[in-house]
Order: sequence, then C-alpha cells, then structure tokens
Amino acid sequence: MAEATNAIAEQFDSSEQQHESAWLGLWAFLATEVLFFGGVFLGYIVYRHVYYESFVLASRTTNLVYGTVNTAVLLTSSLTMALAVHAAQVGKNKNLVRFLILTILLAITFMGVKGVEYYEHYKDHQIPGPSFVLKGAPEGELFYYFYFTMTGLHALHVVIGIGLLSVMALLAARRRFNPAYYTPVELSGLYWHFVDIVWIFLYPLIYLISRHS
Amino acid sequence: MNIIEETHPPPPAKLEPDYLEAGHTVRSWLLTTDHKRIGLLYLFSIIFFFFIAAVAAGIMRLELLTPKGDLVLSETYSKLFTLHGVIMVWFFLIPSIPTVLGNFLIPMMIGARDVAFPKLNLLSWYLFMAGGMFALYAIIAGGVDTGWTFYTPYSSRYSNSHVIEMATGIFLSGFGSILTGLNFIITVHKMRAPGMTWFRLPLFIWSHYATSLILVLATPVLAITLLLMALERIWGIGIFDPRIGGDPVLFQHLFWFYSHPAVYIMVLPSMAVISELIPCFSRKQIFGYKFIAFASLAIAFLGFLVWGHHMFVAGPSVYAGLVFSLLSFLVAIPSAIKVFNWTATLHRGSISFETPMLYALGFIGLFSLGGLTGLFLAALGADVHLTDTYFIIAHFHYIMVGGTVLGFMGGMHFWWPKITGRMYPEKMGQLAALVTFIGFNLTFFPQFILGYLGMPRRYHAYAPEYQVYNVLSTAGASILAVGYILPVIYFIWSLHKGKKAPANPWNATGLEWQTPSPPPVHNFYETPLVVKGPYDYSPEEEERKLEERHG
Amino acid sequence: MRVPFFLDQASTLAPRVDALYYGLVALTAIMMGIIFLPMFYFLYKYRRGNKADRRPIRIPTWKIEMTWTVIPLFIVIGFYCWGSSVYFEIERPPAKAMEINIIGKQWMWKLQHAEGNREINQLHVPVGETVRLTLTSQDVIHDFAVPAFRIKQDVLPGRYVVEWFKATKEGTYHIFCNEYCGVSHASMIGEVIVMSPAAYQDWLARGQPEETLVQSGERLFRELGCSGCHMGNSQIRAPRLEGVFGKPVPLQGGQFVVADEKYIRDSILLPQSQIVYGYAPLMPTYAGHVTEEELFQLIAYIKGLGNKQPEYMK
Amino acid sequence: MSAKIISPKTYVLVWLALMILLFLTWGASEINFGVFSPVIAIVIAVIKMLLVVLIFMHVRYSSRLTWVFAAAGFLWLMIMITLTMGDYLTRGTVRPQNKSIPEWKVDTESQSR
Ligand code: HEA
Ligand code: HEA
Ligand code: HEC
Ligand code: CUA
Ligand SMILES: [Cu+2]
Repeated sequence: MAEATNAIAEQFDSSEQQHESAWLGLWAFLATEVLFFGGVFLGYIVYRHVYYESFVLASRTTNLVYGTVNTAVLLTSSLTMALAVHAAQVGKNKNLVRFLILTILLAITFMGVKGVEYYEHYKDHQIPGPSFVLKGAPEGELFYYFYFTMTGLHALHVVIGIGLLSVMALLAARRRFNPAYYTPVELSGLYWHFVDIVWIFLYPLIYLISRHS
Repeated sequence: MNIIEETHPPPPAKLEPDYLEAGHTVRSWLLTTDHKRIGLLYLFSIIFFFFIAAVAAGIMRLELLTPKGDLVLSETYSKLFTLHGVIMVWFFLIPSIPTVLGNFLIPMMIGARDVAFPKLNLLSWYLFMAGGMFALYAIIAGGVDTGWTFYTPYSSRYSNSHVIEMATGIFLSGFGSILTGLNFIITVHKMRAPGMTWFRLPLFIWSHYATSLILVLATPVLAITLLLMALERIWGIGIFDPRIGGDPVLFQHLFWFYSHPAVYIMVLPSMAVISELIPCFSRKQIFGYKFIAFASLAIAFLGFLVWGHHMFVAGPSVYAGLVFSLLSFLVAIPSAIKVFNWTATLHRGSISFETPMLYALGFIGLFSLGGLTGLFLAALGADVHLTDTYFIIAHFHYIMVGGTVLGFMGGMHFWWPKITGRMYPEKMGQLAALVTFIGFNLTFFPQFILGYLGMPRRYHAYAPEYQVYNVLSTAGASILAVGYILPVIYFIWSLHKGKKAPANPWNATGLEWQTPSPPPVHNFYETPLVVKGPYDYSPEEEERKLEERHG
Repeated sequence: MRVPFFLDQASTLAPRVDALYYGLVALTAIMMGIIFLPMFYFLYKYRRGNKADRRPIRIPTWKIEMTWTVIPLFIVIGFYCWGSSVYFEIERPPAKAMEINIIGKQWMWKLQHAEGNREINQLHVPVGETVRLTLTSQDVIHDFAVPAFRIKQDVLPGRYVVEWFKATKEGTYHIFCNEYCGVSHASMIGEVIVMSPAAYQDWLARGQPEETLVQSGERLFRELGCSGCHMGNSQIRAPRLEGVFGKPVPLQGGQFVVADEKYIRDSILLPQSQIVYGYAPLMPTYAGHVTEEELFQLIAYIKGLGNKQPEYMK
Repeated sequence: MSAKIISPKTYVLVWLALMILLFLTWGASEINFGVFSPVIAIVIAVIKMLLVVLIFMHVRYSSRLTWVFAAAGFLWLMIMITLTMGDYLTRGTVRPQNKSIPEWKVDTESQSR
C-alpha cells in the first residue's frame, strides 16, 4: 500500500500526507478484518448460547496449557514487534532486524504449539467427522468445527504475518528504512498486533469461559 | 440547451496530454493507475456483465409469457435467475456508480490528482475481474441454481451446481469492493484540495463516503459467510447444517447483515448523482445541503440495523421481528428527507429538461414508489403475505432499476462530455429516457399486483390466472430493452461523430468542470483553491442571461 | 381469460391483512401526491424561460426540514404499530384447534390429520374451524403459503414451526412453496379444499385410514422399544411420559423447560442434550431410526397420554 | 515523520501488565465464579486488547480520526452481535394463546433452538 521508497508518490503533496493516508488505510483494513472474524465469533456465541451444555463440556476438553502458553508467546511477540518499530523510529537498524527475527521466531513457536495441539486433537478423535467422539456432548462436533475454523483462520493470519515480517526483515537488512521512512514496518506491526488481539479473544472464548460455569 | 453553444475562455495552454491521449497501448490501459482510466476499465466490464444478466432476464421474461414452463427447463430457469441476480447485484449494480463515476469523479471533485492509493485501485479492478471470471466460469461450466441469496442447507448440501466457483467469484470481487471503499474513505479524508472543507464537498462525495463506509464494514461479513458456506460444501464443516444442530437461520442473519446494507451501496451512489443533477438543471442552490449530507450517513448507519426484515417468516423470534420492523420504518425517514429536499430544490429554479434531468426526475418518481412499497414489506402483517412473491421483485426492481440504473444513466449522460470530450445527441437521449421510463413501468408495475395476488417468485410455471400481468410485464421488458440499447448505440456513435464538448457544457459549478474535457492526466493544471461551497447557482441570473440572448 | 384484481379473502386473517395492505396503498398514493403534484407544478411554473418569481424564499430552512422529518416519523410509527398488531395475530395460534401435521420435502407436501388420514399436496379442512398446522422439513427450507388465507411460514429442517387459520369460505385455494428449494420448487404446489363440516366428516370417513395418528404412535412406541423403558415396571429407571406434554420439566442443572413438540422431538433424537432431573442419561438416540412422519406420530401419542400428573410433579 | 516515540520501558511495562493479566485470567478460570466466570474472562480480554491497541499500536498518541477508525470495527461487531443475539435470546418466548401451558419461568436456554 505504501510505496517502498523514500520518494513521495505523485498523488501526494507531502510525506506527512502520505504517511497519514497509509496509516489510516491500514486501520480501515483492520476494521474489515474485525468484521471478517466477527462473523465466526458471532456464530460461536450464538451456538454457545443455544447448546450451552455441549459447548461447556466440549470446551473443557481443550488443552488449557497449550492455549495459555500460546497466549504468552503471542503477547511477547507483540512486545518484540513494538520494540522493532521503536528501533526503526530511532534508526537502530541492527536492532530492527533482530527484533523482527525474534518476532518471526515467536510466531513460528506459536504455530508449532498449535500443530502439536492439533495433533493431539487428532489422536483424541476430536476432529469432527465420522470418527468424532465426545461423550455426553451431542453438539460437541459443532464446537470443534468452530474451534478449527476459528483457530485455522487465525493461523492463516499468523502465516501471512510471518511472510510480511520476513519481507520487512529482509528490507531492513538491506537498510531500506530510516527514521524518516519506516511506514511499512509500522504497518506490518499494526497487522501483527491485530493478529495478537484476535487471539486475545479466542483464548478466553475457547479455553476459559467454560472451565467453571 | 443553448448553454452548450456558449463560448468559454480558451483552456490554458496544454501542459500535459489529456488522459485519453496519454497512451494508446493495451498495456497503458491494463497497467494504468490513473483513476480515470480505471473508471473506464470498470465501465466496460460492468456493461459487459450487465448485458449477460440482461439477456438472462430477457429469457426469463419470455419463459413467463405462458403459465406452463415450456421455453426452458425448470433447472435452466433456476440457473437463469441466479445468474441474473448474482451478476446484476455483484458485478453490475454494486460496482456501477462507485467504480465508474466515483472513481472518475471523486478525486476531481475534491481537487486531487488521484485517489490515495492508485495501485490499490488497479488491484481492485483486477480482483473484480478475477471474481467475474470465476462467475463466468461457474456459468459456462453449468450454472448455479441457488438464487442470489445462497440459502443453506440448499446451497451447502443439496445443490448440484457450481456453487463454490460462484462463491469464490463473489468473494474476490468483494475484496475488490472493500479496497475501493477503503480507497475512497482515505481519499476523502486526506486528499482534499486546499479550502475544500467538509461542508464544501459536493453531495456526490458525501454519498460516496457513506457508501464506502458500508463497503468497508459490511463486505467482510459476506466474505466470511460465503467462506463458511463453501467450507460446509467442501469439507462438511457443518456450521449451518441442521443435522448436527446447525441453524440455517444463522446463515440468513450473516448473509443479510451484509446484503441489506448492500442495497444501500446500490442506491446511495445513485442519490449522489441525483444530488448533482437536480441543482445543475434547475440552476439552484440545493435545498437543505446539510440535511441531505447527514441523511446519507444516517442511511448508511441505520441500514446496518435492519437486516432482519428479510427474515420475518424465516423463523427468528417474534420480538426480533418487531425490532427489525421498527428500525426498517425508521430508515425510510432519511430517504424521505432526501426526496423532499430534491423536490424543494425545484421550487423557484430555472428548470430545463436535458436528458440527465429527465433521468433524475424519473429516479425520484420510481425510487419513491419503490421505497414506499418497501414500507409494505417493513410492516410485519403485510410482509407475511407479500414476502417471496412478485411484490418483492417489483419493490426492488423499482429501486434498483428505476432508481439506481436510471441514476447511473443520468450520471453517464451528464458526465459523458467530461469523460470522452464529446456530446451525445440530445434528442436521442431524451427519447431513450422516455422509452426507458415507460418500458420500466410496464414491466414492473404489474408485478406489484401479481405479488398481492400471491404469485411466488422463482417460479418458472405459474397458475393461469396470473398470465395477463405476466404478458404485460414481458411486453414492458421488450420496450425497456430498447431503452437500454439506444444509449449504447448513440454513445458509441458520439465517440467519433459527437460534437466536441467544451470544458463545462452544463455551466455546472463542480471542480471537475473547471478543467478541460477530457481532463489532463493529473486532472488539473494547478491544484485548485476552493473558496466557496458547491452548487453556487442562481436561477435569476440564468433567466437574465436567457433574456439577454433573446433580446 | 380471467384478470383478477382482488384476491379471495378466505380466512379470518385475510380482512385484517387486507385492511393493512390497503392502508399502505392509501399512504403510498397520498405520499406520491404530496410529492409529485407540487413537483409537476414546479416543473411547469419554473421551467426555463417562463416568467415567475425566482427570488429566494425567506423561511428558515430548519423549520421546513423538521416538518418533513417529524410528520413522516409519526406516520411510519403508526403503521409500524398497525403492522405489528396484525403480525401478532398471525403468529399466535389460538387455544383450541384442529391439528394437522405437515412435512415438506423436495418437492411435495405430506400431510396427516389427527384421524390418521394422509394427503399429499392437498389439504382438506372444514369451514369455520380453527386449524393449527405443525410443520417441519425433511431436507431444505421450504415455505408453506396459502395466499387466500394470507398465511406464510418458512418450514425449517430440524425444527417445528406452526401456522394457523380459520377458513371462512368454502372453495379451493392455492398452496405454494414460497421459499426456493431446488429445481422443482415451482411444482411444490397444492391446494386447500375448504368444505362444509358435514362434507369434511364424509371425506374423513371415506379415507378409511388404518389407524389414527395416536394409534400409529402407540404402535411405534412399542415397536421401537420405548415402552420397554418408559412403561410399567422396567429395569431401567426412565420417566413416565403420562401427562408430560405441555408441562414444565425440571432438567439437570436446575432449569425448567416446557415439554412442547420440539422438546419431545429433541428427547428422541438428541436425548443427551436435555436430561430430566434425577435420571441417568441412558436413553439411546433414535436419530436415523425414525422418520419425520414417525416423529409426528410419536409426539401425537405422547401428547395423548392422558393428563395424569407426571411423576415428578407429585 | 511525526509519530511519537515511546520509550522501550513503556513497552516492557505494558508487556508485564499483559502477562499479569494473562496469569489472572488463567487463575480466575480455575475458580468457579458462577455466571461471572465468563464475564471476568471477557473483561480481562478487553483490558488486554485496550493495552495493545492504545500503546503497542500507538492509538493513544494518534489523531482523533485514528481513534474513530479503530473503534468502528468493534462498534459494528457489537451491532451485529447484539441484534442477532436479540433474536436467539427471545426465541420461543411468545406464549401461544394456548392456556394449557402454565405460567412458568420459561427456560430460554433450551427453548431457543
Ligand atoms: C437498492 C436497493 C434497495 C433499497 C434502497 C431498498 C430500500 C428499502 N427496502 Fe428493500 N429490498 C431490496 C432492495 C432495496 N430495498 C431487495 C433486493 C430485496 C429483496 C432481496 C431478496 O429477497 O432477493 C428487498 C427486500 C425488502 C424487504 C424484505 C421483504 C421480504 O423478503 O419479505 C423489506 C422489508 O422490510 C424491504 C424494505 C425496504 C425499506 C423499508 C426500504 C427503505 O430504505 C425505503 C426508503 C424510501 C422511501 C420510504 C421512499 C422515499 C420517501 C418518500 C417518498 C417520502 C414519504 C415517506 C414516508 C411517509 C416514510 N426491502
Ligand atoms: C441489480 C439489478 C437488477 C437489474 C438491473 C434487473 C433487471 C431486470 N430484471 Fe431482475 N432481478 C434482480 C436484479 C436486477 N434485475 C435480482 C437481485 C433478482 C432476484 C434473483 C433471485 O431470485 O435470486 C431479480 C429477479 C428478477 C425476476 C424474478 C425471477 C423469479 O423470481 O422468478 C424477474 C422476472 O421478471 C426479473 C426481471 C428483470 C427485467 C425484465 C430486468 C430489466 O431491467 C432488464 C432489461 C433487459 C432486457 C429485457 C434484456 C435485453 C434484451 C434482450 C436480451 C432481447 C430479448 C428480450 C425480450 C424480447 C424481452 N428479475
Ligand atoms: C434404554 C431406555 C430408554 C428407551 C428405549 C427410551 N427411553 Fe426415553 N428416556 C429414558 C431415560 C432414562 C430418560 C430420562 C433421561 C433423559 O432425559 O434423557 C428418558 C426420557 C425421555 C423423554 C423426556 C421425558 C420427560 O419426562 O421429559 C421422552 C419424551 C422420551 N424419553 C421418549 C422416548 C421415546 C419416544 C422412546 C422410543 C422411540 C424412548 N423414549 C425410548 C430411557 C429410554
Ligand atoms: Cu419447497 Cu420451494
Ligand atoms: Cu433489506
């Protein structure tokens, strides 16, 4: 969205205007993302209300430890991302690259844990379909459909984020950014924080709210 | 009409070529980031899609001449109305005014060189076309038979047609829509020329801003809905599957959360056009500028709260029905404000009847009738009888064809000189407007009666007592077809044979008229400085000039 | 050729709906008049070149704006109330009614009367009697509409919906499926035949069903083994079903739920979802073993099981 | 560029706060607060989100317009959830005119299907 050079694109009058436009543009994009995820969240809330018992039961079969660890990992990656943007702002290019790589590593950790978790669901016959078993929760299948759809969509965003941050790291390594121009890093950062926020809500919805209620 | 001959000060020496001259290669069109060229790319695309869908409508109307299903198979008919609905809605009407006129005019009207993100703008067009190709593929491969609403579980489990391809097409073009909306919002916020304050913006901009809000906030919900539906079809992810407890009504909630606001995506830009035409052709400051501006935003906002009115008999709770009904009635108020203000603008104006004005007046009439019949449907007790009958068909064609398509045609005539640098033949234009108006009413008015009499929609064969009205409707459609084809012919004709257009043939006040026709690549030779509001017209002045001319 | 302009009013609801409809027609006519008579006058009087006073008027804009904001607001709220009151009448089935069960499937309507008579795409009813339809779908969403009665309701799979009417005029009227349900949607039509009560009794008798709805239900109750648990002194402790229908049932977890058709249906298909207080979740699911039609029969049987107090009410 | 520069210390503090909140919400989920369990979890999630949006994403230091853009998505999501749940929460609560069903606290939870 933002031009990958220092120059001001011809439709703009100042770099100020260009930066503000890109910044607001990304926020508008995040608003659409909120509603995109919102559709599934809504479905989850509706069904949790309608099939309360089943959802509570099924939700207790998720692995709280993995969920919590992953939340911590993502929250930390948000910190490293923020620090990366800070490094860009003050022109510490080495730090920028380091923090970007750290963020990517954390994201990969997240995906790894998610993978293990998925594998365990598979072993426990919790993949919806003919082999699905969940005693006592007739709509447990529905819960797991949501579980996989929501975490799957989120994981897709994490993967996109990893790609985006890798490009940023590469560009940073080539010294493309300086304190006067780091919009792409900043915007990737916004996107990454957004992915974190989605998880901040997925975590209680999937793992927590039904533990004791 | 004499205005056209009026002499103008010669345009400043050409500093850069006009946007049409800037390049003649295919490449210069396909890789352009010029909002004006992208507008034209969209124009050709949507006209193409419109004719596909219109042919489908033509065949449908022929089938409905007789009560028996004798022209096409029921299966084919289902595919025809799905094709017609999907293409008309997502590949013609939603993109029509925003992406053609909006793209072309928004930067010019606010005095900018381009939109905020020109490359994104081009990407939107490619997404739109990619979506269109998927849709075409779905049609050629055998069609889709779900109706444009894709209700589950029919679409997700039972239909044996190319639902996924079609959904992919809509999904992609939806992303195009989102990016266009995003682009417009940022453009309006950040790219205004010096002195162009919010209340000096033409109402065209206000309406498009409201439209963009809907595009950005509603379209993602359609994306996720279609995605979930497709996932259910591919992998049996049964979120709407009643067999494992899924609720098909939830699909409808999600679908209409997008699709009701979407109907305002279709009509707001048309209102945008009308708000430009009426003041120009009555040479009068628009009445109630701020009210119309805020009415646009109010429609956009309230439009998000009423989706449940499509589901009154679908089985949601009775109380939800009551709430949605009330909100649906309320959304009529801002529309009413607009209609009243347009009418009031005519008062003490100096009115002339060029083609764009005829279309604008047609719009007001047909939109009002379409909107008022919307109230029938918002009234719960009446909706139970009228829903899913031809009354609905008539209601929305009155607004979408009678309203938006007429608005689009009006806008095309109005800005044709600016876009192409040529005038269209005025008499022909007036004739086409008249034919369209007559044909339209003959096509769709009988459908109100059919609906009240109970004829269900999406029927290719019907009870014999409905025949007379259907014959009328088909007859009307043939006249309407003439009304559509005429402009296409004379527009093409005018490209070579039309009179050269001056910079400001209508003596209009918008910034887009203060630069040559067709405009230079960067719209203005120098960034304009705005010192007054839009619509700085004076009817008295106009009359005085006229008198002088006639001595 | 017949060119109808009015639609038969064949139920008690019809005049109510029509009054609302014509009220709206009048509103439309009046509003169109209010807008277009002045507009035509303006178009004529202020056409370019015509002599007229074109000086700007001096009334405060906001007063005018308020007028045409507030007055329509009151009008629409009025119509909202009217429309909603009619809707309430349509949505609330009256106390005592003749019951008919209807199953929609691609692409036909299967109907069964309480007396056991079955019909396909036809519905015979006596004039002047309140009739309550309970509907469900076997596959996709359908919609059962009788325009002459002004009733219409989507018929959803996995769920019961109700419609009611009281026919006021003998005759034959259309039944339409109004929700698109696949390629033969247009042939999912039928007719309601409204007969005099005597003729209706005649018709019932001629049908000679083998068993009534309740009898079919009773037979199924035995055949499917329900009675093994729910009757007499069985090994397994299961709640007695006498008189449960229409009563609140205490559930595990402390809530109550009224035992309506949907509840019985769920108890049979998804017994695990709502466990009766004090019982073990032993009941097997019958999903896949009973058809929609059989479900209706079982429900009718359980409904008919006397009005004795159920156990847990004692 | 004009964006305000925030010291890394602030970021680390926010991160610490986030971790504490995570710990809290996890702990709270192990205790039974009845109906308040979900409420607590969601409230903590909202606080976490606000921390991320306001500090990490710099909204606190940005223009009014950014605030509006950031809030819009959530506001619209709330509209969608509220009105849809309005349907599901009130389903099956219109009592038929049939008087044989006694006045009783109707359990919407299981009625709402
Ligand atoms: C551009 C498209 C468009 C627009 C703008 C509208 C506008 C409105 N629509 Fe329409 N509608 C559709 C397109 C549109 N609709 C489509 C496509 C469907 C069917 C979808 C499908 O099922 O396939 C549909 C279906 C539909 C239904 C569902 C029917 C059903 O399926 O049962 C309802 C119900 O409330 C409804 C109501 C309204 C209302 C109240 C307005 C209001 O916004 C209208 C406001 C306008 C006016 C009121 C007129 C102007 C005002 C005056 C002349 C002043 C006088 C006014 C007063 C006294 C208030 N519409
Ligand atoms: C969005 C814009 C839009 C537009 C512009 C139109 C334009 C037209 N529509 Fe469409 N229509 C919809 C949107 C639109 N429609 C939607 C969303 C549906 C619902 C679909 C669904 O149920 O899923 C629908 C459904 C619909 C139906 C109901 C189908 C059914 O439920 O069974 C009918 C029936 O008459 C119809 C007719 C027409 C006609 C005659 C035109 C005319 O304006 C078109 C004029 C063009 C021509 C007439 C064709 C050109 C000429 C020829 C090809 C020559 C041959 C023709 C003749 C001799 C007649 N439309
Ligand atoms: C294996 C024993 C068993 C069989 C066979 C059985 N049930 Fe049940 N049923 C139970 C038990 C135990 C309960 C109470 C626990 C529960 O709610 O699931 C019950 C509950 C019910 C209820 C809810 C009763 C109430 O008081 O609310 C209904 C209705 C019902 N069964 C109907 C049937 C029907 C109809 C059949 C046959 C098609 C059937 N049952 C077969 C054991 C059985
Ligand atoms: Cu069944 Cu349409
Ligand atoms: Cu709507």
